[in-house]
Amino acid sequence: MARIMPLGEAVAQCVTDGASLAMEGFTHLIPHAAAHEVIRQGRKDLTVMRMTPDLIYDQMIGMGCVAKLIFSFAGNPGVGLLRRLRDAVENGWPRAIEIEEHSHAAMANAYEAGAAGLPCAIFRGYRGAELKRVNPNIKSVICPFTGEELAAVPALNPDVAIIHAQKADKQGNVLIEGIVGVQKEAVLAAKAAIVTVEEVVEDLRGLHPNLCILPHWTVDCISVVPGGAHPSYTQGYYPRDNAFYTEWDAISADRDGFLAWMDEHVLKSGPEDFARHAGKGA
Amino acid sequence: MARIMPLGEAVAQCVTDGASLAMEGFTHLIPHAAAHEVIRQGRKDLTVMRMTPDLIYDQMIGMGCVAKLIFSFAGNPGVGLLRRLRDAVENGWPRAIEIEEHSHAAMANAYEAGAAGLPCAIFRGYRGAELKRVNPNIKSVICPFTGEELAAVPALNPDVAIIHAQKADKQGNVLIEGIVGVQKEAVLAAKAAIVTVEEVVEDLRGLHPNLCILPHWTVDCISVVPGGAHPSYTQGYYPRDNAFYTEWDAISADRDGFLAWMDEHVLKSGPEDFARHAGKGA
Amino acid sequence: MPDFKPAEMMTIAAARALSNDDVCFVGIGAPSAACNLARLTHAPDITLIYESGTIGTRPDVLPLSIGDGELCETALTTVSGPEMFRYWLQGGRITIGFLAAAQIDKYGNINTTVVGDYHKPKVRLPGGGGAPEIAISCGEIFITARHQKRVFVDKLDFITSLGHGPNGEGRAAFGVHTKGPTKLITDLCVMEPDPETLAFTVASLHPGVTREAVRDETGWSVAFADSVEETPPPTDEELTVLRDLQARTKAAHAAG
Amino acid sequence: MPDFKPAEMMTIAAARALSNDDVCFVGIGAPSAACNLARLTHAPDITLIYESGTIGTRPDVLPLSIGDGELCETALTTVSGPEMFRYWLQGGRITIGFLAAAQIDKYGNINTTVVGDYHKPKVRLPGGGGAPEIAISCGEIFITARHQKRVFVDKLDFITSLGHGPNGEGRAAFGVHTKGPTKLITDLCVMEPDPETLAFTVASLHPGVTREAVRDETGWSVAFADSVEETPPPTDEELTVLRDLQARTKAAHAAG
Repeated sequence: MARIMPLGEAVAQCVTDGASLAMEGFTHLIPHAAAHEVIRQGRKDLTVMRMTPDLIYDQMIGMGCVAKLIFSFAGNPGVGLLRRLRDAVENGWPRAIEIEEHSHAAMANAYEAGAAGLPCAIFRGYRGAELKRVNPNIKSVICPFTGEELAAVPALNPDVAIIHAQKADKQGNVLIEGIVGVQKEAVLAAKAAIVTVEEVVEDLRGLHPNLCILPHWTVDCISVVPGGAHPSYTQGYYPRDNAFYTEWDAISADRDGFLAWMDEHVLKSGPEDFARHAGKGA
Repeated sequence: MARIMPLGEAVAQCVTDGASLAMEGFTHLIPHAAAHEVIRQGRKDLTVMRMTPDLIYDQMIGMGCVAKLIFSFAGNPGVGLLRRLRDAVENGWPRAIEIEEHSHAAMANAYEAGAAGLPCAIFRGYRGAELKRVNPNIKSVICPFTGEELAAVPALNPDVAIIHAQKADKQGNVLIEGIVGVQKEAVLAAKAAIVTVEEVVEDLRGLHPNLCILPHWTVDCISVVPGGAHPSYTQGYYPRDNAFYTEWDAISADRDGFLAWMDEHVLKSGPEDFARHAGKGA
Repeated sequence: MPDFKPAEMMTIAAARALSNDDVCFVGIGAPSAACNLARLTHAPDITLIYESGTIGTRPDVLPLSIGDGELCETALTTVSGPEMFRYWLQGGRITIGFLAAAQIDKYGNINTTVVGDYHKPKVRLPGGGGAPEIAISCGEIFITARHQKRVFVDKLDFITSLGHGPNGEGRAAFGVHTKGPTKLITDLCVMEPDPETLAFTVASLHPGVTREAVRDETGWSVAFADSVEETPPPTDEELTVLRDLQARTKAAHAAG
Repeated sequence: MPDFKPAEMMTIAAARALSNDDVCFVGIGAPSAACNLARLTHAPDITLIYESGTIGTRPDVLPLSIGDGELCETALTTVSGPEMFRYWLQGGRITIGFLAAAQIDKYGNINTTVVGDYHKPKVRLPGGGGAPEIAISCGEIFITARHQKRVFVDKLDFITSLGHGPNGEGRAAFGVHTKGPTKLITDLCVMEPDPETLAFTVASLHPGVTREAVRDETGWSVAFADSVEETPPPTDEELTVLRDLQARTKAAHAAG
């Protein structure tokens, strides 16, 4: 049953050292404010999973929160590589991290299987691809009807899913619109879920019947954080801050510059600082 | 690429004797007009599949069009049994039919696998249930990670899918709203697809981004048949004719009464006769 | 005590078994009436899910079918068939699955497939629909049925969906770890599985119903709990709300 | 012949390879520019799909990321991640998959994972993303890349996605029956696989480019087709539309 509470409380309640964490968002609706809160609370030894780890996981890795990363594309979208992730993988700074690498199709199927309560997902994938040589979590099953060999990966069932969405209503139902990615699946696959939202409205009923809505009893904590996806975007509220994604390449280029930026913009800030990026509701 | 054409032409182009056919619709949007057209054109030896075969399959079976039925719940929803289906299964009238019986979960997963291009679907199903004793198309696979045994069924890939939907646009894109069932999956799983619609509008773009839309290049034929789902309903256009579902129990009670009704309301009628049931667009 | 019919007592007793926090997978017929009666009385926030894909629905009249427009119009959201069976049912999110039965045995196994031999049936019934997976995936199962000897049989012609096993061997033998049928609510009584034998045993008799009446209409040798209660009779509120609901429903379907 | 840059020639040559009936899975960067250029010139009805879930999108400016709001706002429909990879990609509905490459070998196998050893990489690249399954599920694959020796290598450090096999053994050896890479479009030339060896072979040289220039920037011993054509130079329309698109894009992203 969803309870509406401040973000600091939600993260303190759900995220513990050593937890596995999915903070999803495919370019759109990336939960930046929540990631900053996890960093501020000093969580350690996290297993973080995401199809497209970008700036927030680069930040969490650079701040030493992460023990293991499960992912399928680790880049700064449209800009280049993730420098803090590279530093961790190539040089073990600030700590070595374990990586488990998949394709997008594998991750999307694995979240889907997690949401569907299955132990694994099967799909036609990885043929002729070398990842299966280095990732023991890529196996296969044989179709009992055709004999075709299909790839199999374990379901993803994080301890906690954290997503950002447009709206919740007073009962705690959540609406996600636009590029919805795997957020619904991540929440349904997780043991606990936190959703940051731009705003709380009276009631989500009566909108179009087929929208992507998470009922209140699938979510644990809802926190109102206007602008909480910045520099990512929230469709209907504010656009992607493409300039910041380009800037991040310079900010993260060296360790000292990175730490100074994090100190000022994360450690000494709070969720309320995202409000200046918030836009108007649709 | 979708072409807009009269229903008679669409059925003549796509449905041949011996074809496998999915006419889907879960209570909502059942393609009655199209089923009547298939009967009028005298198609034989069809394999018909549907989660909830109700009146239209009862009619097709009673008229001798059907050689095999793949299904998971064969009833007149809220009323009782299907008398023409019973007569075929219990007495072989007007011909014996083969049945392949599943659960809803199995059929929904099998359409999903068909749409996804997979040879089979896996799910946690049929445990302690006797259908797997009588249906050789229920097998199992072992999860390579946990050792759990999961049920497996072959994907459903009909030769032709026929559905009814609210709207198409001039390019041939199709919008389905409300209880969407497995219609999208049936169309994507099929080799060819016919969609009857209440109306054609200028353009479906600019509605909500996450609606259930079939792009024009996934559909072959679109036929405008207002009222074409009656006595089922079309959300936003006209309600379910519950009284007719109750009447059907009497109409179908004996062979002569059934044949007389079919002669008058199907063989001597046409798609245009559904127009009197049509309602107003939303 | 107000005047009431056995079918009303059955629906009311079933409604009482539901709570405000339940997420309920609703079959059509008596289960639908019970679930909506609960929602309109003591459990206003209960979540009702119909297998047509409608989640959190609040119909003003009872649907005739599992997919009436009313279910979609009043739902929080409506999802596709594959999603319903994968994410919501198989995902283990449903606390109570509410089933009806054409035939039921003392272990709560259900037949809705055939009377007679599967390949040469005397009566071809509609089939399992969602039931085989509802029976194994929901936290627990409530079953409601008219108490009649042809329904309450000693041996099923066909096991459509699992209860506590054809020989009461328990569900774990089939790799199933949900509770299964915990209540069987009829127009004569409420039954619950005996903790030892797993056989349905009478827990309470509806007002005015005798043990003899239950024995007469039960195809197995029925047991009674050590202390059989009397089911509390319907309250005025329960009866009024149920009858209003059924009157609205009748009017709406006749008009259709 | 209008004045143009090699990168412009590459994008224009890639755009020309697309037709009005294609359903194209678009990677970010040069593929996105080529696909949208085709849409804005000779293929107005081409269907563009981005892996963020946007189907039939018609952006006015090029997206910086694979999931910019513009893609969703102008799409016919936007679907979830699992649906995109299951129904649309794996479902075999895409005619052309358009990929970029960090490293490519002569058989069109691609590396976007690591430079050096996987477990001790010299450079940790972003990884495969959608590419491993785009490479096997689309009807055919077009690849576009700057023609540089460090990109066009003799042996990949890691095979992220399958071309015609690491030893040119063909895709059937891996259970893959789609065509795979049929065109490699660079800023120097257009290459196509030799029907016998399956090795990428120069089919046409862009205006002013010599065989020597191609040899210098190719890490394998490059072959030339029997009759190497000259790539037709950009038309005024192609250049104007591309430059307008890029100017709009630059202005939009700076403003963002």
